[in-house]
Amino acid sequence: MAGPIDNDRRLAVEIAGIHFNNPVIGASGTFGYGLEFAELVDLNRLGGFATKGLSARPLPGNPPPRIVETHGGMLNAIGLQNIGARAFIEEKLPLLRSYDTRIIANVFGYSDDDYIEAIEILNDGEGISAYELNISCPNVKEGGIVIGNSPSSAARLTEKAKRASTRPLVVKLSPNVTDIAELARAIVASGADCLSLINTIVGMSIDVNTRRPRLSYGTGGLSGPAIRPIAVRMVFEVSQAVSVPLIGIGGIASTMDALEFLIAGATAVQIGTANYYDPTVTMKVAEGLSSFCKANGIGRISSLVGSLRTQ
Amino acid sequence: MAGPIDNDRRLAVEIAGIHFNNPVIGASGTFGYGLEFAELVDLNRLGGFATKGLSARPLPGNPPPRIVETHGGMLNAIGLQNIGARAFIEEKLPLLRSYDTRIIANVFGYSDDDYIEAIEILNDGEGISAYELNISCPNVKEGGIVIGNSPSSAARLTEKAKRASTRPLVVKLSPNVTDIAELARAIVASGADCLSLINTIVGMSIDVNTRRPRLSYGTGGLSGPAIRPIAVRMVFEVSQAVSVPLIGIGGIASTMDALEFLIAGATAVQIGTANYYDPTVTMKVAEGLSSFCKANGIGRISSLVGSLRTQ
Amino acid sequence: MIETVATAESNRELAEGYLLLTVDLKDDVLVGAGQFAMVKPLASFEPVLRRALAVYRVHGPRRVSFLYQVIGSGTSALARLGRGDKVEALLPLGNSWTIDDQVSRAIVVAGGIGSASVLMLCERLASSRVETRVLLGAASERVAVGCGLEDFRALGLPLVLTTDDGSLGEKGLITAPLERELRERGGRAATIYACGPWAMMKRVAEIAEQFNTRCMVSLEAPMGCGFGVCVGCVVAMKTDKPLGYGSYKRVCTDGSIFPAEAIRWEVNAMTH
Amino acid sequence: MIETVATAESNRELAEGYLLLTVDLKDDVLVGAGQFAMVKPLASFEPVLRRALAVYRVHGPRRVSFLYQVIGSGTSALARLGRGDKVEALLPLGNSWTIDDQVSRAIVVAGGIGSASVLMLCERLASSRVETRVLLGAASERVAVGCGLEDFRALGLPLVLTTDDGSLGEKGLITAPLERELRERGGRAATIYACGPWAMMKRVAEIAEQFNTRCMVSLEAPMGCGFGVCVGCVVAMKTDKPLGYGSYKRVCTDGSIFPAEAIRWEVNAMTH
Ligand SMILES: Cc1cc2nc3c(=O)[nH]c(=O)nc-3n(C[C@H](O)[C@H](O)[C@H](O)COP(=O)(O)OP(=O)(O)OC[C@H]3O[C@@H](n4cnc5c(N)ncnc54)[C@H](O)[C@@H]3O)c2cc1C
Ligand SMILES: Cc1cc2nc3c(=O)[nH]c(=O)nc-3n(C[C@H](O)[C@H](O)[C@H](O)COP(=O)(O)OP(=O)(O)OC[C@H]3O[C@@H](n4cnc5c(N)ncnc54)[C@H](O)[C@@H]3O)c2cc1C
Ligand SMILES: Cc1cc2nc3c(=O)[nH]c(=O)nc-3n(C[C@H](O)[C@H](O)[C@H](O)COP(=O)(O)O)c2cc1C
Ligand SMILES: Cc1cc2nc3c(=O)[nH]c(=O)nc-3n(C[C@H](O)[C@H](O)[C@H](O)COP(=O)(O)O)c2cc1C
Ligand code: FES
Ligand code: FES
Repeated sequence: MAGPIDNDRRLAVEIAGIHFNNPVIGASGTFGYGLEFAELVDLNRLGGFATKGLSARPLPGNPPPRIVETHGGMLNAIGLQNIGARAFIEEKLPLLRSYDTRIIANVFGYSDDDYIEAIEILNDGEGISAYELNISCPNVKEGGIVIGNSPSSAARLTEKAKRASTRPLVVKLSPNVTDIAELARAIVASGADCLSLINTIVGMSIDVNTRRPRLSYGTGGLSGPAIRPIAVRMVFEVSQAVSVPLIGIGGIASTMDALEFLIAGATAVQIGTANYYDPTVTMKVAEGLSSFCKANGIGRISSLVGSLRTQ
Repeated sequence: MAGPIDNDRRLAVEIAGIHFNNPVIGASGTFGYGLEFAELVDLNRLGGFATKGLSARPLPGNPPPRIVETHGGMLNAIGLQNIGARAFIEEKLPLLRSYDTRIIANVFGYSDDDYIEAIEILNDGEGISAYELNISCPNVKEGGIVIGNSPSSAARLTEKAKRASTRPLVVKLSPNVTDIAELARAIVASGADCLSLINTIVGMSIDVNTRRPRLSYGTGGLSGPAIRPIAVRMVFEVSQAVSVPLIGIGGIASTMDALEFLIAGATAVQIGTANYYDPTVTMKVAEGLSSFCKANGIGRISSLVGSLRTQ
Repeated sequence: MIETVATAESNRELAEGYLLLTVDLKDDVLVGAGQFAMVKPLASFEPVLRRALAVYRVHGPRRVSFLYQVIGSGTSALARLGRGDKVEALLPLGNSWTIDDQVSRAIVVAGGIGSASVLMLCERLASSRVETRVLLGAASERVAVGCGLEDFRALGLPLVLTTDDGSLGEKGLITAPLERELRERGGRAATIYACGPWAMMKRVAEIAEQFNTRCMVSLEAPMGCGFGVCVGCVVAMKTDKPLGYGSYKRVCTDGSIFPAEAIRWEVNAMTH
Repeated sequence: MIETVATAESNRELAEGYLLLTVDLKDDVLVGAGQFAMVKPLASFEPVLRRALAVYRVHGPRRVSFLYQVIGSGTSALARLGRGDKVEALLPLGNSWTIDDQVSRAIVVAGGIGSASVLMLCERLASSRVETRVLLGAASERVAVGCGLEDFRALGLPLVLTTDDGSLGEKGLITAPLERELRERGGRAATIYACGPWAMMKRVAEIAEQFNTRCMVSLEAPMGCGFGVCVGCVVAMKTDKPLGYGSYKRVCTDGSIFPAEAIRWEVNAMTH
């Protein structure tokens, strides 16, 4: 598990004034509250992680079945079961502060007010580096994607959230749109400091024998390697449309996958589903990036960001 | 290769007055001009097939590389290389007429006029059962998705095409939209007799070593098992929004996959990418559907269409 | 819990469609009876997710075996493993069967491959002073053999067998002898340990309630991660405030073993 | 062209990373020198596409072998095949090497695993009255062995070898001896048959043009189907009306063998 990366300065990146040891971040909903991984990975070796979506009040989530596997990925409709912003501050943050890793609080609400309320609670939490506004969760009847698929409502909420927030604001984009560049522009114009993308793509799987959806919620969000090419394309499109830093997400499972996103225009990456089937993947990728820099004489990984050659 | 399906009346379906021996259709761009498969599958055992996109004049297509494999699928940016509507009528149709299978001419153009011109040429072609308007190809700078991602321009072209066409009109939907149900409604309101969905999803793959896109065109269309859950969801959404028959497409590689689409609301299915890595898959699925009906005492496969149980 | 790359020592077919996979681990593990692992052949791309398998037996700090039924792509991939092949594994996971002082008389009920998670429990009961009876139900004699029949016989505990087709033991469901036993000898003093398909667990829970018998069940749910982070493997719990937070618990970390009376059985946790 | 499920008869490693797969087919096939097959282990889900492999040798109407280098997931999956395992195969595909009356002196040039598509051509030349010289280039002696060195030696044809590291034969690229041969003996009367990576084919084409030597090349391109329907495997052709219809031809069906002078070499057909 030892590796040079503790002090591999080449991997350091900065987003909205926040320093990350490296560009590898655990994705929301796949990294729990971070502590679940302490036994498996050295959190100090990661750039950081995004918490499970936190709401003002705890949420029970959707009835089972909540997940179903598909070719190259999985569908989920967890429905944002979470302990709530307050419990996160009281039960998790104190333990997390001992690590040298950036904590991004992923925020969710059913309405604009819910989001703001959650942010105001989290503002008291010491040790949170930034907020990630989850306006792209496809598994809820209100909030999430309902807000995030419309540039106008997304912009409206972003503006309110930015005002309420004492910390840099990352807004997480829904891929379920016709023009993600337009959506990105509207959100950046309303004050987002950074954009993360993509969240899951709405999908459905049917049990032919019962003729019912395999998920109790009906539809679910598709994640995993299957969606990577779509995510890379969207990161590139958005990088051409806005100038704030981007966090690339979608099917990343290896060092090469992560590099694709950096070259496409992402300053950092989040790894999601791969954590489930390869729990130490974040650390492996961080070490892999370090080796890649060494092998290719790259002084700063950030020099790769947006380096895609198009003719 | 013998099977009961020649005379398995249970599998017969009708779309816009056209009789199909069974609901299994080869998808455009993956079934050539049909004849390429004559050596491998008995075309009389299929419901039919859709030709490679035909334009008024032959098209050279995009420079290589045109395809790249991804997890669970592939990206393509062929750029609609095709022999042209006239050559299809003169060189292919005469040979195809000897088969008892439905021929769907997939039509493409860079502009409304191009589409209409192609349709007018094809109107002379004897043996074509219907047209499939490809307003969802992502690999061209004009036409295709440029028209198909906008309900208004899609509706405008559908109306013109319907007027010009002497045959039933199938319109093929782009999945690269926020609200596919809205798009479907607009197109049906303008006279489409049937909708087929989905076409490919825009994606990108980057060669980390050269820092260039793996496709010369830059982006490409994602197809294969990876996109199936997205396609099933969209077919279900559209089935709830319009009343014309639907043809389900996206990652179908087995009998069970095909059944998912029927249950979701498709009257027939098209099989695409799977033809590449399993050239006899269409025939296998047709036979599989026959066995399924037998095993489950289903008198008419059409009774399964839209039979999804949601609570 | 350790993340390790194990090496297949053997992967033997006990009966058609049922294999016993024994692996050597790189590090020591301490596995409790009823705990499980998430496993997958090394560097295999499809399916992407690991599979949950109960630890069937522990042969030493670094050698364990799994007994599994071939169902679909994941278990088929495992079935192709040969001696020396590598397996990614995360273990041990979930809670364990507990034999506390309250347990004076134990009834172990396993349906089909559910047997895999109770063999170690039976071993511990056999070496305890607890009066134990083991009830194994299977579709047929072949399946019973595949589910480790010989290993259970070797324990020397009183064994009751049922098969759906009557090819071995009594014809019918395993819940029949369970009910008979409780009716004849009363349920209060007994403790039921059960593992099997959802429908069977539900029925066992009903019977336990009817006879006021303490009952622990090991449940199955589709698992994304196996260690508590995806929250995909939940079962519905009986709570005072229905649909409030806490209505759902994770099978992988809050279970897989639960007191039967805590579960809302009308909500099936399985996809199929 | 037949679609069949073949059975692996053997899958032997000739050198690290280079294997010889011999399969038995269910039906007869007639394979021409230079033709290829699209293959994939039966019921394997990832990668999804089949892989293009030249038919290295024909041992009878129903037994052929493939010589392949392990590159990524697809060839790795093939490398795991054992005796008796099933392989999905579509063959024979593409055109064949032609030895017409114009050919009096043949120079066969192969780079690396490109050797796989010329062994049968060499066999036919050896049994003809055509004066033949075989030029094999490889990275090292190990690679040369992996690319079938012994099989080529066994043909008894004059053999020139080069390796990048000089571990076998002359140090350097195979194009050096080719150029020398044409300079010394003149190119007009000769015919070059070449197969290897794009860069090498491009260089061979330049040399052939320089010495007015007839030259046929077997090309590689990423393939979706292998039988002409995806139009994904194209190479750019020299045409009077650039970018008109016909500017691109399919390697799988219009090739894989093309006259070198017909190709627009500045347009690389390979993804990597
Ligand atoms: C805690 C626990 C312990 C288990 N112990 C054993 C054991 O010791 N021996 C054994 O044979 N089986 C055991 N199972 C069941 C085993 O995990 C499934 O049979 C296996 O996941 C099937 O995968 P597949 O790809 O072969 O089947 P598929 O049907 O192709 O799987 C499709 C998807 O459904 C999931 N799935 C299918 N069946 C089950 C199931 N019964 N439980 C959970 N997920 C399922 C798979 O993980 C996969 O994601 C256990 C399950 C759990 C939850
Ligand atoms: C007509 C033809 C004949 C061939 N004959 C042989 C042979 O006899 N022996 C042999 O070892 N190789 C041969 N090749 C090359 C072989 O097809 C590739 O090495 C193989 O596809 C690599 O797959 P992979 O998954 O191992 O590698 P990866 O790099 O993981 O493959 C990624 C993708 O790129 C494609 N790809 C990668 N390299 C090539 C290549 N060189 N040519 C075409 N597609 C490629 C793969 O098909 C896959 O879709 C031939 C190629 C062609 C076109
Ligand atoms: C089970 C599951 C739960 C998730 N929960 C959240 C969440 O609470 N908030 C959020 O913003 N994204 C959530 N996501 C989305 C991921 O953070 C990520 O954007 C998506 O899965 C794509 O990345 P991947 O392919 O690497 O998983 C979740 C994803 C999964 C699979
Ligand atoms: C190489 C390739 C070429 C295609 N060409 C066309 C085309 O000409 N016209 C069209 O409407 N769709 C075209 N398609 C889209 C398919 O018809 C189908 O909609 C899509 O691939 C999804 O189905 P699948 O996952 O089964 O392949 C093409 C797809 C591929 C992979
Ligand atoms: S399987 Fe992921 S939380 Fe239980
Ligand atoms: S590989 Fe499909 S056309 Fe050549």
